[in-house]
Amino acid sequence: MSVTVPMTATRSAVDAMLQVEGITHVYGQGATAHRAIENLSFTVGPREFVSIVGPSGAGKTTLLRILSGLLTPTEGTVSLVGEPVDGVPEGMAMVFQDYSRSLLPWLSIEKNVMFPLTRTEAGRDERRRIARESLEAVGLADRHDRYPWQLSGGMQQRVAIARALAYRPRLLLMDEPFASVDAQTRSDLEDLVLSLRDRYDMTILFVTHDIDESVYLADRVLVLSRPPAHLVEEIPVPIPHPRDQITTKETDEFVDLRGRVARLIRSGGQPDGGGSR
Amino acid sequence: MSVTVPMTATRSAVDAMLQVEGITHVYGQGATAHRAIENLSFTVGPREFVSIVGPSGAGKTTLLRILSGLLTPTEGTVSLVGEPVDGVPEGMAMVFQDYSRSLLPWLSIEKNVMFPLTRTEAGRDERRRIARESLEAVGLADRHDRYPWQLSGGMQQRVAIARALAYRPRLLLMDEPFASVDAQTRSDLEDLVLSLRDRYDMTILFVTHDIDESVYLADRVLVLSRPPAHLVEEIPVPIPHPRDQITTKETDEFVDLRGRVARLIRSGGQPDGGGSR
Amino acid sequence: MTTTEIRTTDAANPGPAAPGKGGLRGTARLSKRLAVDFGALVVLVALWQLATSAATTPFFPTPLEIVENFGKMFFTGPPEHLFLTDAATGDVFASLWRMLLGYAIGCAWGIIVGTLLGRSRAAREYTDPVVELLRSIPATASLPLFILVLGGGDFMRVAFIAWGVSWFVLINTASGVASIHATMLAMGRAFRVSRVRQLFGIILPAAMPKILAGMRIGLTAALILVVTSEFMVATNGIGFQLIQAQRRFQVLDMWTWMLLLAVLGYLLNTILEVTEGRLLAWHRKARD
Amino acid sequence: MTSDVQPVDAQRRLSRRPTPEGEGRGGRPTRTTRRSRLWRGVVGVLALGLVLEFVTRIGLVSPTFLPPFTTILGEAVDVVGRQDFQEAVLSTVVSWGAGLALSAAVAIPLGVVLGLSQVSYRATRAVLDLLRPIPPIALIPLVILVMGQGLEMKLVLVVFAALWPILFNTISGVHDVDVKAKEMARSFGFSRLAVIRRVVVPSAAPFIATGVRLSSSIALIVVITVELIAGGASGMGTFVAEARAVGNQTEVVYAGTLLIGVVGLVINLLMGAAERRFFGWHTTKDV
Amino acid sequence: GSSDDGATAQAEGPSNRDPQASELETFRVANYRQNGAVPQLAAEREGITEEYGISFEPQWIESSAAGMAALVGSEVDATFSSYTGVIDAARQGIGVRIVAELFREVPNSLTLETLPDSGIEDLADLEGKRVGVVALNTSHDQRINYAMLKEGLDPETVEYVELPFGEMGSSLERGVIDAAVVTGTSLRNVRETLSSRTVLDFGAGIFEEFPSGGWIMRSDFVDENPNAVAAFQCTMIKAQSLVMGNQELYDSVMQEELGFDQEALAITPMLNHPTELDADGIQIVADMMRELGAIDEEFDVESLVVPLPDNC
Ligand SMILES: Nc1ncnc2c1ncn2[C@@H]1O[C@H](COP(=O)(O)OP(=O)(O)OP(=O)(O)O)[C@@H](O)[C@H]1O
Ligand SMILES: Nc1ncnc2c1ncn2[C@@H]1O[C@H](COP(=O)(O)OP(=O)(O)OP(=O)(O)O)[C@@H](O)[C@H]1O
Ligand SMILES: O=C([O-])O
Ligand SMILES: [Mg+2]
Ligand SMILES: [Mg+2]
Repeated sequence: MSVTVPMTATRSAVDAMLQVEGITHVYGQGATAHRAIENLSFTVGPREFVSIVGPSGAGKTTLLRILSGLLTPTEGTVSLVGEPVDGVPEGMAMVFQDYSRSLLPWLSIEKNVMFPLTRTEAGRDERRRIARESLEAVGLADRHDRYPWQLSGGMQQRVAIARALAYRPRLLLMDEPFASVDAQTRSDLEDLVLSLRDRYDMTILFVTHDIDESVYLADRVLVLSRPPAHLVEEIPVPIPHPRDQITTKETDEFVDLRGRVARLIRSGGQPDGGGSR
Repeated sequence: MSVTVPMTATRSAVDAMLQVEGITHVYGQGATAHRAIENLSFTVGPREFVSIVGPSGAGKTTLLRILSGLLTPTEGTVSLVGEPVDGVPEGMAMVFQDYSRSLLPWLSIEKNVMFPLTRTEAGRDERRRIARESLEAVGLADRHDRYPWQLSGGMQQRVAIARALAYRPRLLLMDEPFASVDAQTRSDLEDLVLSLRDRYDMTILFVTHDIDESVYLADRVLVLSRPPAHLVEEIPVPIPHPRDQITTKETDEFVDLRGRVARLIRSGGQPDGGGSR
Repeated sequence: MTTTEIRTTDAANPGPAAPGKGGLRGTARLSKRLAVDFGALVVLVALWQLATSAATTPFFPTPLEIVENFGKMFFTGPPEHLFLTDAATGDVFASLWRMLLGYAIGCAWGIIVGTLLGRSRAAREYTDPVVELLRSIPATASLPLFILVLGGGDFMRVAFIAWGVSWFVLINTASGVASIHATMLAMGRAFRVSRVRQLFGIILPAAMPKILAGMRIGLTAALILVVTSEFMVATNGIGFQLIQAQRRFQVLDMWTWMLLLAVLGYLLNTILEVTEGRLLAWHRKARD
Repeated sequence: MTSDVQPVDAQRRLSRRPTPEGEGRGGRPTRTTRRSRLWRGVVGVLALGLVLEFVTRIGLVSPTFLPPFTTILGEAVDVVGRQDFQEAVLSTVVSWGAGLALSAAVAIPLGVVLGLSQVSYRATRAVLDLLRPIPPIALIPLVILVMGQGLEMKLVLVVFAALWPILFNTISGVHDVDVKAKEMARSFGFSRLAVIRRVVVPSAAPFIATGVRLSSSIALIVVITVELIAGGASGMGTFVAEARAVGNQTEVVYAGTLLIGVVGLVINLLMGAAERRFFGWHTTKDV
Repeated sequence: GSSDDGATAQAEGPSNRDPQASELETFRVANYRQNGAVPQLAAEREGITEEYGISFEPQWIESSAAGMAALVGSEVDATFSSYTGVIDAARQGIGVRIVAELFREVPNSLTLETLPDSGIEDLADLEGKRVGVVALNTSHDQRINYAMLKEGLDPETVEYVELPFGEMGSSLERGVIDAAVVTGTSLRNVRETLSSRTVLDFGAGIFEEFPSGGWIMRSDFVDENPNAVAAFQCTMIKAQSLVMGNQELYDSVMQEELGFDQEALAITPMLNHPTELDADGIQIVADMMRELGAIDEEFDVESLVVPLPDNC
């Protein structure tokens, strides 16, 4: 609980925002023990956008839960701006994969979005304004008084995104946030997240199964292996910003990168699969 | 409850498997009433694979719930092989969008898959064999004794798919079944569903947000408008079977079709958007 | 699988997968467990002993006196009766079987009707005021009616207990059944699972945590009700002996009967809890 | 299915849960639904009345000892007008209300703590499980000795009895809270206490409310029973006990018993209405 | 709670107490709402309480055991109780005192009734039968047992069960019990409605003038409020002698205060309200209990009695 994400990223890029060292996680005990993550290490710089891809069940959600301080790893340490994480750090927000269960059914969607804002200094009106703004950004402003169960799956997912955005986190963890959203909305939301990253100096870790998306958004793509997850490769994405949904995806660089990621995933984390190109 | 999907599609292709006529659905009443579907009509032939795409909140889930007999539409009728549907028809299976909530947490995943099989004549061993086979097909055979909450999101979704497949339905309704599954597994599952369609003579309605997927799988793509959903266009996909994840997607025909669908969706259901090509 | 990257940490670190089962550690753990489970109780009883031996009122005998009387009252019978006294066999067993039978019937009835009400709005609307009215009449006040209609025998007592118990189970069952998530129910219907299997395979397991919570409350109620039912037209039973001891100011006996009730309640509840642990293992683990 | 076409707020008020299947497909307009609910309730009560009238008239027992139901109803109307009865009602209701409020104030926080912490649950279990089965009525003479006066004595017994349903339903409700919802709140940096206040308690609230509803009946049962069998108390139970001891007031006894039920009914209906009003979400998340 | 032990000697002597200087203005008194309550009600109506500067706040009880519980818990200051209950309590170390006799049994006031077709003709037929009594281990069941014992019968074979007076009739009719000990309106009801027959009269034969019960107070109360006790005793004695000679007063209290109708009144005889406190007379209750084995040693009633003041 003691670590605070700094409000402005004044440190040099050499300083790690997030440092993951030798993380291993084992679920359960004895015969049914399951080794989800194996000795995973990597570093994320301030304002960096890192995509995480890997096969289903690799341990991506487990990793995000560890980074957010919700789960203590069996082994290894996580540090935020140099200090070990031993609880949920201040200034962090998360979009959960199981979005429908992370919404509170007794609150309207506006109240759901306002929910974490009570922790900020904002007054009630200010909180409502911020919530409306976020709902507007995900295209749900006109539904603000509905309840989660009155929304479609994709809409619920967008509410969860709006809630995280409204919180203005310094560190944003997103677990397949656009899985249930249609292609057009998805493109819009991708660009929205990128622009908010710039506007609010956020550091973002983004789990996705969409390879195009992982490359389009990221400064770096982490490819995880089949379970127990370890790092297969880190692929930097040196495509300049701002990026464009159509033109960027047409560049050779992009096509090349997405090909590399795809092959790495297909090879299921065999290092040779990644190095063959 | 009285309609039965015939076990073999002996009727001519002219006979509709599923006929949807003038369906309108309104949620709620008065000031908060929400018109989800507006006067929707279409027909699905036996053994046909129909993809349904449309913006988030269009009413796709609502539509599937109506087709499955779980929800009675405000207006309009649904007929299965000529008889009106007034309950859940025999021989139909559904993969729910809300997959994590459709699994029974007190049953191992094998038992979850076996759960609906008691309706068939199969004995216990036979049911177990079928369940194992289906879990094998979705890559979860080694986890058969785990419980849903011990699985990752994508794995839970695959359990829900395995359950539907094990049921050997004549009519299969799938609501974004691969949303949480990684790209590789997704490709595999797509091909699996196509092959099972052939093997078991299934008629499949498939809701997805992935345009490539909608075209790759389908014999016809239905594009729904922004809510209240109506039919923007039906796009036949005359690409011959068997299809291939790489070569099929490289054909001009495929690229052309996916472009049409994409533009239709982007235009948000304005008919001109669809006709401009 | 992908062994290439795995460092040889497995052997060095058994991790939480290999819990120590050594004799010493095992004993230590057991005694710690016992300390947690019964520490508070022991401290309270000790305080009680101190307080009552200091005070001189005839109404508060010391726990030791009560326990001694307990042994004398119930376990000084002839060897051929396993040392059980007539009080143990005549009164305690009589009450126990009335209670258990009434409890079983009440639970069954409560679950059946509760499920029905949780499922069908029409049923609920027809019965809501009646259910509320009937369960509003205090059991004690309705005892004379039970005697009037069913006579003064064990049949009446069993019915009376079942009646009282059923409301707790019924209300909790209805509430548990009504709060099952719609998608789960839709799944059962979509696969045309038979109604019977929907009931036993989905509805009851899903509502089980709340049904069992109702059954625990019902168990408490059953003990209270069996005692109450033995206040009238009874010739034996715990309630009968208790009220007689109380009337005749046999304070030590009264405390002894109360201790017996407490012990019985504890035992029965432990049985219920073990059953619950079995039935709800999934629930507990899924929530961890 | 019916719920699909009902306005949300009406649905919340009217029905704990939409009908799962089979009936009223396509739904009914709100006002009709409300009226039908009322109508069905009335039908149910009338049916019960008919059964009672029938039972009391088939000659099972002479009317001297069990008057016809309609006679009892008539007597009930008279009794309601009596000042001593009105005072009795007030006394009973005050004991009930204070006892229930106290029980809730003790049991809800305790239940939350025991529901969240395995250790505290295990540490207190033995004590609670030994105390719980002791019938409150068995405590009457003892409590009279210690407490002396009427209201406090009733309160102690009521709290002792009404604690358990709230406690166990709270524990069970707290156990049941979706981990994902708790994790969400924790991920936003809410303190343990804040998670409890903002997620655990609201999420368990409907079930706690059910516990309160059960306790409300128990509290009434105990108040009445204490009044019935303890000499000193005053209230509706005392009113009936006095009539019972006389021997020529059978109508008054049954009328009093019926009125106790009616007061209980009113209390229950109010509690149910409050439950629906405040925790309607619990039941409307169904499709 | 009280701490005095029932065996110690009596409270203050009669003459040291001033009934005109009661420490207490209002007495909370517990009693059956039956004909036994007439003196208490008449005392207020005829101004006797006023004479001593006191008043009564009645509490109606269902059995004398309830009255004793209320008394011991300081819920009331005085209660009516059968002497059996008092002796039971005193033997358990509860400090209680008898301050006045309330009534002695008269014929046709308290009887054991049975239905005409029950097959019970006399006490001998009671063996193996169920008998309803308002409270167990009181003079009701004990008098039946005693009478049987005197006739050489085995009282052990009778099954006694508890029921309120008001529910005796229906229980007889439904066969829940075979015979019932009833009084007042409940007696009238079973006689009229069920044409019941009397098996034993609790105020006749060997039970003529049987001391049924009296006014009981806590011994600590007696010690602390000697004048109040005197005032209470004087009031009750005066009221009882007033009622005894005045059928008209009796009838009107019965009708107006207790709600008895003409018919009920007709079959409810006036009780015998003593104006003395006769420990020797009451002693026969203790002796009966001893003989029945209800108590395991001799008990001296004298030790419980607070003599009446001589300066009323
Ligand atoms: N509570 C648990 N108990 C036991 N095993 C678990 C638990 N949670 C997750 N696992 C296992 O850990 C592994 C990693 O799960 P995780 O949810 O992190 O995967 P993921 O990479 O997020 O997958 P997906 O893309 O499907 O969401 C899986 O094999 C899963 O079965
Ligand atoms: N129970 C309900 N009450 C009121 N409105 C509802 C309810 N369920 C769905 N809706 C509304 O109906 C519309 C269609 O919902 P539906 O779930 O069918 O959309 P969808 O096309 O499946 O969207 P998605 O792709 O996001 O899953 C949405 O606007 C939604 O808000
Ligand atoms: O109530 C009597 O015990 O007399
Ligand atoms: Mg995941
Ligand atoms: Mg949907």
